Amino acid sequence: MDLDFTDEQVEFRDEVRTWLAENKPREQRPDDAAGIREYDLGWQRTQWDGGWAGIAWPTEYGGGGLSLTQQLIWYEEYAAQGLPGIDATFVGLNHAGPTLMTRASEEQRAFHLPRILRGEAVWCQGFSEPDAGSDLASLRTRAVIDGDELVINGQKIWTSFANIADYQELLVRTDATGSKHEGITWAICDMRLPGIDVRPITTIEGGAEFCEVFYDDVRIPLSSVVGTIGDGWSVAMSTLSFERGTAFTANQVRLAKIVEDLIDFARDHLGPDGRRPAIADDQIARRLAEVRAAVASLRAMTYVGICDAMRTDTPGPRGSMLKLVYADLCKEIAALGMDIVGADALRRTSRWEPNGWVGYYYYAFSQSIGGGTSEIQRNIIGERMLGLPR
Amino acid sequence: MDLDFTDEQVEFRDEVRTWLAENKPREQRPDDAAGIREYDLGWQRTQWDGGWAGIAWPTEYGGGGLSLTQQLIWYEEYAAQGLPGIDATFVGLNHAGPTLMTRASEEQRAFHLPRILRGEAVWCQGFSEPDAGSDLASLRTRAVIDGDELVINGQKIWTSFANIADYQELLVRTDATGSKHEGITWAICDMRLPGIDVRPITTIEGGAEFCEVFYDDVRIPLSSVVGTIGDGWSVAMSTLSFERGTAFTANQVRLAKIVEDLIDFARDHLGPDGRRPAIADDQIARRLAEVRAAVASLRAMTYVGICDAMRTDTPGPRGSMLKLVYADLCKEIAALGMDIVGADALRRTSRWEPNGWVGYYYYAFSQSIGGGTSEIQRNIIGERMLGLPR
Amino acid sequence: MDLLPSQDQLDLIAAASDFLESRLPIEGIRQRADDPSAVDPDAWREGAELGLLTLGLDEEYGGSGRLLDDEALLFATLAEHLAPGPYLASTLGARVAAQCGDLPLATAIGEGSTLVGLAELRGDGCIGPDSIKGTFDLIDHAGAAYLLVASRQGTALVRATQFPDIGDLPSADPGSRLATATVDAATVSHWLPAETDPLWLRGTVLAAAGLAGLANALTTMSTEHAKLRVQFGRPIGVHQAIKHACADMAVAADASRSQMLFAAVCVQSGREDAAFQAYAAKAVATKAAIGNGAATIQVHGGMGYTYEHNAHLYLKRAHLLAHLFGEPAEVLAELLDQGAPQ
Amino acid sequence: MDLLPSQDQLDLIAAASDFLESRLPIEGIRQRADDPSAVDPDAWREGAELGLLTLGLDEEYGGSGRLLDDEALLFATLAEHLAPGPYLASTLGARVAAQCGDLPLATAIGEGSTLVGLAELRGDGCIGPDSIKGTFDLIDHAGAAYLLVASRQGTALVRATQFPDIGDLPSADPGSRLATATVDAATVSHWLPAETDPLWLRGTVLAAAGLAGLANALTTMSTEHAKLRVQFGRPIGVHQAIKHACADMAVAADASRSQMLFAAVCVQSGREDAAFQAYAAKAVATKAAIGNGAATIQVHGGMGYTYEHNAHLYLKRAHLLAHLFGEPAEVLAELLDQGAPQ
Repeated sequence: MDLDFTDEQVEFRDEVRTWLAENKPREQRPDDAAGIREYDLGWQRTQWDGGWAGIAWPTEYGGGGLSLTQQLIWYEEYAAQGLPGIDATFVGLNHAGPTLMTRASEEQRAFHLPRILRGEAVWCQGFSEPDAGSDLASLRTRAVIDGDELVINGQKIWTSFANIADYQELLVRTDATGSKHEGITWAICDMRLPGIDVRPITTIEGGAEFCEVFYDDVRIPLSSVVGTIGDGWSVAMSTLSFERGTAFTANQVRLAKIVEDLIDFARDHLGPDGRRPAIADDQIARRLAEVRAAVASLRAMTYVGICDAMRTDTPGPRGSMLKLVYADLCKEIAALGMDIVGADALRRTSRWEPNGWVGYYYYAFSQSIGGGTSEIQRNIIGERMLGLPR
Repeated sequence: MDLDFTDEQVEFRDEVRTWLAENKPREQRPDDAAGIREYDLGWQRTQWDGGWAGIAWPTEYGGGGLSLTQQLIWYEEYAAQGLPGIDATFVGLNHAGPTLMTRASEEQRAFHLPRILRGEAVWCQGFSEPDAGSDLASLRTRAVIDGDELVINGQKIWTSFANIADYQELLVRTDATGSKHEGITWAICDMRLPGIDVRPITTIEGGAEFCEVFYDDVRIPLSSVVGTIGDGWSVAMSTLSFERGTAFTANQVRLAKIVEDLIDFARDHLGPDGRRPAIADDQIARRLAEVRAAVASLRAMTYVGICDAMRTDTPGPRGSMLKLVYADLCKEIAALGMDIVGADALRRTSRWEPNGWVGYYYYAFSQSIGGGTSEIQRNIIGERMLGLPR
Repeated sequence: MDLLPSQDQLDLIAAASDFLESRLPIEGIRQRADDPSAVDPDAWREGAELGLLTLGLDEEYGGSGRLLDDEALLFATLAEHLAPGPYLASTLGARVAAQCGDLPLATAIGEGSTLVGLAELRGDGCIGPDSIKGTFDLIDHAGAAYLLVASRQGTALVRATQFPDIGDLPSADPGSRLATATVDAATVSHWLPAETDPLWLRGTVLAAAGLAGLANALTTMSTEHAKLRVQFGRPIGVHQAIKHACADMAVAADASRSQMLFAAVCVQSGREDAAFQAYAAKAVATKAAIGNGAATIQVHGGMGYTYEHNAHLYLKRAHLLAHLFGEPAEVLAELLDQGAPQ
Repeated sequence: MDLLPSQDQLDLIAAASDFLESRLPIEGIRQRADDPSAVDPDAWREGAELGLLTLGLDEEYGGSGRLLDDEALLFATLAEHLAPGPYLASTLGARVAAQCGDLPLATAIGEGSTLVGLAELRGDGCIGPDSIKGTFDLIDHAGAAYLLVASRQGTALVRATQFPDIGDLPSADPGSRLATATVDAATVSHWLPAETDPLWLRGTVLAAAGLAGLANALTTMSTEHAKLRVQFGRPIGVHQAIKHACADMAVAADASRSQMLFAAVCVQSGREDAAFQAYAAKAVATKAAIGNGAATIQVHGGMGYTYEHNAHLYLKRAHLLAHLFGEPAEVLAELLDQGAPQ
């Protein structure tokens, strides 16, 4: 075993590091929807111009075709330089794009893939519904075939960036007679079509990262269906399994930085006794040490996972372990942050501001819910990894 | 609301306190089976002679017929004077006796109840089996009717004091053809019958409180059946619901004493830094404070439960809450004890010796298992108290 | 001995609940979120007329002369409905005024025409019979003529005008308003020493009662959701991950409610271990309310993460109450310092 | 970069497992429980012949010259089988002898003819190049000619005869033997300073590896039981209370295994953050092993509470390892003192 990079990998890392340092956006990311769209697409265009767009994409689709180790390096460097994680180009690059590569027609790919890579289109996801959360396949947004169009009626929820997206990967029910996994269709939805109403959802942290999307007789051409009518569940499942890759590394690097920030904060902030700095409190110090160790082990787990993926090339349920640990850790760090903050817990902050621990605390609740609840992850680990009965 | 006792209750308390102080056994309780039998029966005889035997039993059966508040007072005083909890007379007084009163024949009652009260007989319980733990009704110890006898073959487990008991409340399967709750029979088993083999079980703490009991063609007269053949489940269920009464108060008083002992220990014992006493460690101090508060709230819960029982006269699922909290607390206190003990955790101790925290730690694991696991208690609370679906 | 609410007390809770549901629905918190005050003045006065501020006040001061356990039950009910406004500070404020013999002020507070906000000392400072000094968090000071400043030694009423340069701060709890002010030597207008009346312990018990009420409401909210929310063809409450979470919430809520009632009786009757019992109530209820708040968000999934859902309002109120009448770590230290309970 | 065992390493684990299963079955711990030594001398020598004590020792000293990650994998395997005896102290002892140039001693330890027990300083004292002083816990000292005494500054070998008045103590772990001895100034026979070889960190990593092995074996034990144990007509593993407990165990085991391998590579290669990674490995693995031990007893119900079941043997071994190479609280303090990891 070793943690060493080969000479070429070291060279690659230096190249990435230098390029990122020279080209990463320097301005503060705007807060408003239009500003975010412009900023994120601009950064994507910069990456395209620099030859770094779609690092995980095969070269045949214009991507970087990087190896897993190179992706790991890219994401570590990316996060280490403070670049934000969830941006408007994420769904297109890591979700919709890969699905299109696997399941879309030649025309669909030719039209959409370059637009994603070049930073010309923002994608969003339209999977969850108010009554279809953990039980995604019970979705009810209805699509009726009318001539060469699908007519959509219903509602989606938890759609990030729906308000600035050009396209949506949309799951609809085209047949309600069979089992719930049958009769689902995966379609590309142009977000500017008439009948689409996007409403932002305010979260408990106060931000509005998510939207509800309402569909009132929205007409999508049948040519926008990916795969075949009724085969959408298998298309969607291929998307989900693609999602859990090396990109996770960036989360882990960011989390490590959050812990180091919290340690620094605990040195400066008065502790519970009002006399010594928080870090001098035995309990706070130990809890800080524990999360620091836990984040280190999450990194090791991520590395092991990537080494595993290099050998076997199948993602497997390890992604659920990483997600579960990550969620637990975020919440543990957030709760610790609140305890260090002390009576300042009464003041609303945003996790984006320096020492915005109160905001981070409320934000962290999303981590064990979104993208599959921790309960679902534990089921997956128990059943698929350990072979426990359902 | 008030916590006051009436004048008569205060008088009663003083009477109990004085009598216990004057009459409680002064010798150390022996370790060996025969010694324990003699000691516990002797103490029961003392209580009988003093007029204190069977405080919860109706006077018609020779008991004290005390009110719930009087029982509460008795158990509080009992525990406060350091008298041990689980003794060899417990099953007879709080379990078998009450069942016999409700379901046994005139002859059975006339024979057994006085013997229990007077400290002439030790009873044990024969419910659990290796494959019937949480799922008690799946028991398989078989009884075949042969003339006027039941012929028993099978095995019971977790039987406290089987090695010194005279009688056992024994659940056997007389009919395996119906549903599992049918075909169970409740019988009085004389523990000196031929074919009974009792083997002690060593626990992880090192003690041997429990036994396995093996039955090889054991012949019990049909006259020893309580209730009717096949009706044993309903007889057993009446036992179980009787068990959760005021006696719990004593547990809570003892637990409070354990916490105070641990606080004292933390004042004397060096803490994790090897320089200050453990109680000067912020984390240990806060954890001590938390368990102290939690034990206080358990006491308040117990009082509320008894007030509730005084009004409604039905035990209800509150007993599950008390048991759950108690088990969690024992384990929390035990884990805290181990952390205070530090490197002395390497030394085996018994919970009966002063500062036997290592022993207490291993003992505490039994609390969330025996008498219904904490998982089962959470099911009961969720389903019977909160009305959640099964 | 009796630790269950009497019929009288049940009637009281029912009346308060009715009023709160009809006049102070939780939705009002969101509607007033951008208003400088969390309090609807009309509803405040109506609540005062109903006696919400004077339950424990002696009858000669216009109160109902009820005991602390009644007040505790009321404060649990107020919290269950997330009633906004300085009920705690005003209730205690009326008591200070009354005990200081200031009938007009006690009456004005009790009638709801004079509001009392809460000032919590943060960091070093001093709170004495004549003056106070330090940096204070002001909670719901908008429209308040006085601020209540409590310490273990005694409790002061200080005119709001004595706090210069009040700086509004964004409040994490949308149902409360927060501000900060630093005073060099503000004059105390009324002072009630702890020996006369242990107001710090009363405040502790009432904060604990509020937290217990939150823990209870959260249990109910989660349990109802677990029964109704269907996923994979069954209510999510069939799954132990949800069922056991609800069971744990119920236990935590019961523990905190039992202990705060026990503590209320102890403080009321001046039992020797009253301080221990009050601190224990606060510690247990703080853990229950915050734990149940977190669990409720998780049980509700995405829905629980939205501003539109009530779960976070309860959690945020829990964090607010946790920092009143002693920081959580302080409360633990105090209760460990006490002798063994009776 | 590669953090997965090679085929070579898998073969090594398989060979060790085979040997341990056949020659050191766990039942042996109970059989020897009343024996002054936990070690079966024949099995010890056979294990030595197989190279269990000399995997990381240079070939010139009769070792296999393998790296620390191999040793870590071996120690995880030893722990998974609860192998009794001073493997840790003897492995490190051979290394001290070798680095001090004492070929005969290194060989004798490696061949299994000379045993090295572990002495852990408890409380004040000192461990220096010439002498040691203080009260020590002796772990598996029976039959040992030397005791290994480690500190962050360096590691000593001290002749067993230097420890007067050794008092046997009842060991909580039935698979180990415990004693105590106080020495005023025992002479050090071999001293290996940390600058030459960071033995403290190696010991930390190997203790972490053992803990990770325990955590892993406990996960397997619980999972198998959850599949086989039927109650209410279904395997108990269908219930989330059990299923999720097993999932959490698996995650804790994976985290501790990943981190201890990561740390092994860091210590081996002398990476700047090696100390941090080693302490993190110990901290994470301690929590995992003790947590999984407790959960395993609960998953097994009454069965898990018996001496006859293996669960408690794992839990007790976990508590033993937790107190070697730094107390848990010390390890946390040390790791917080380190700079941010690379």
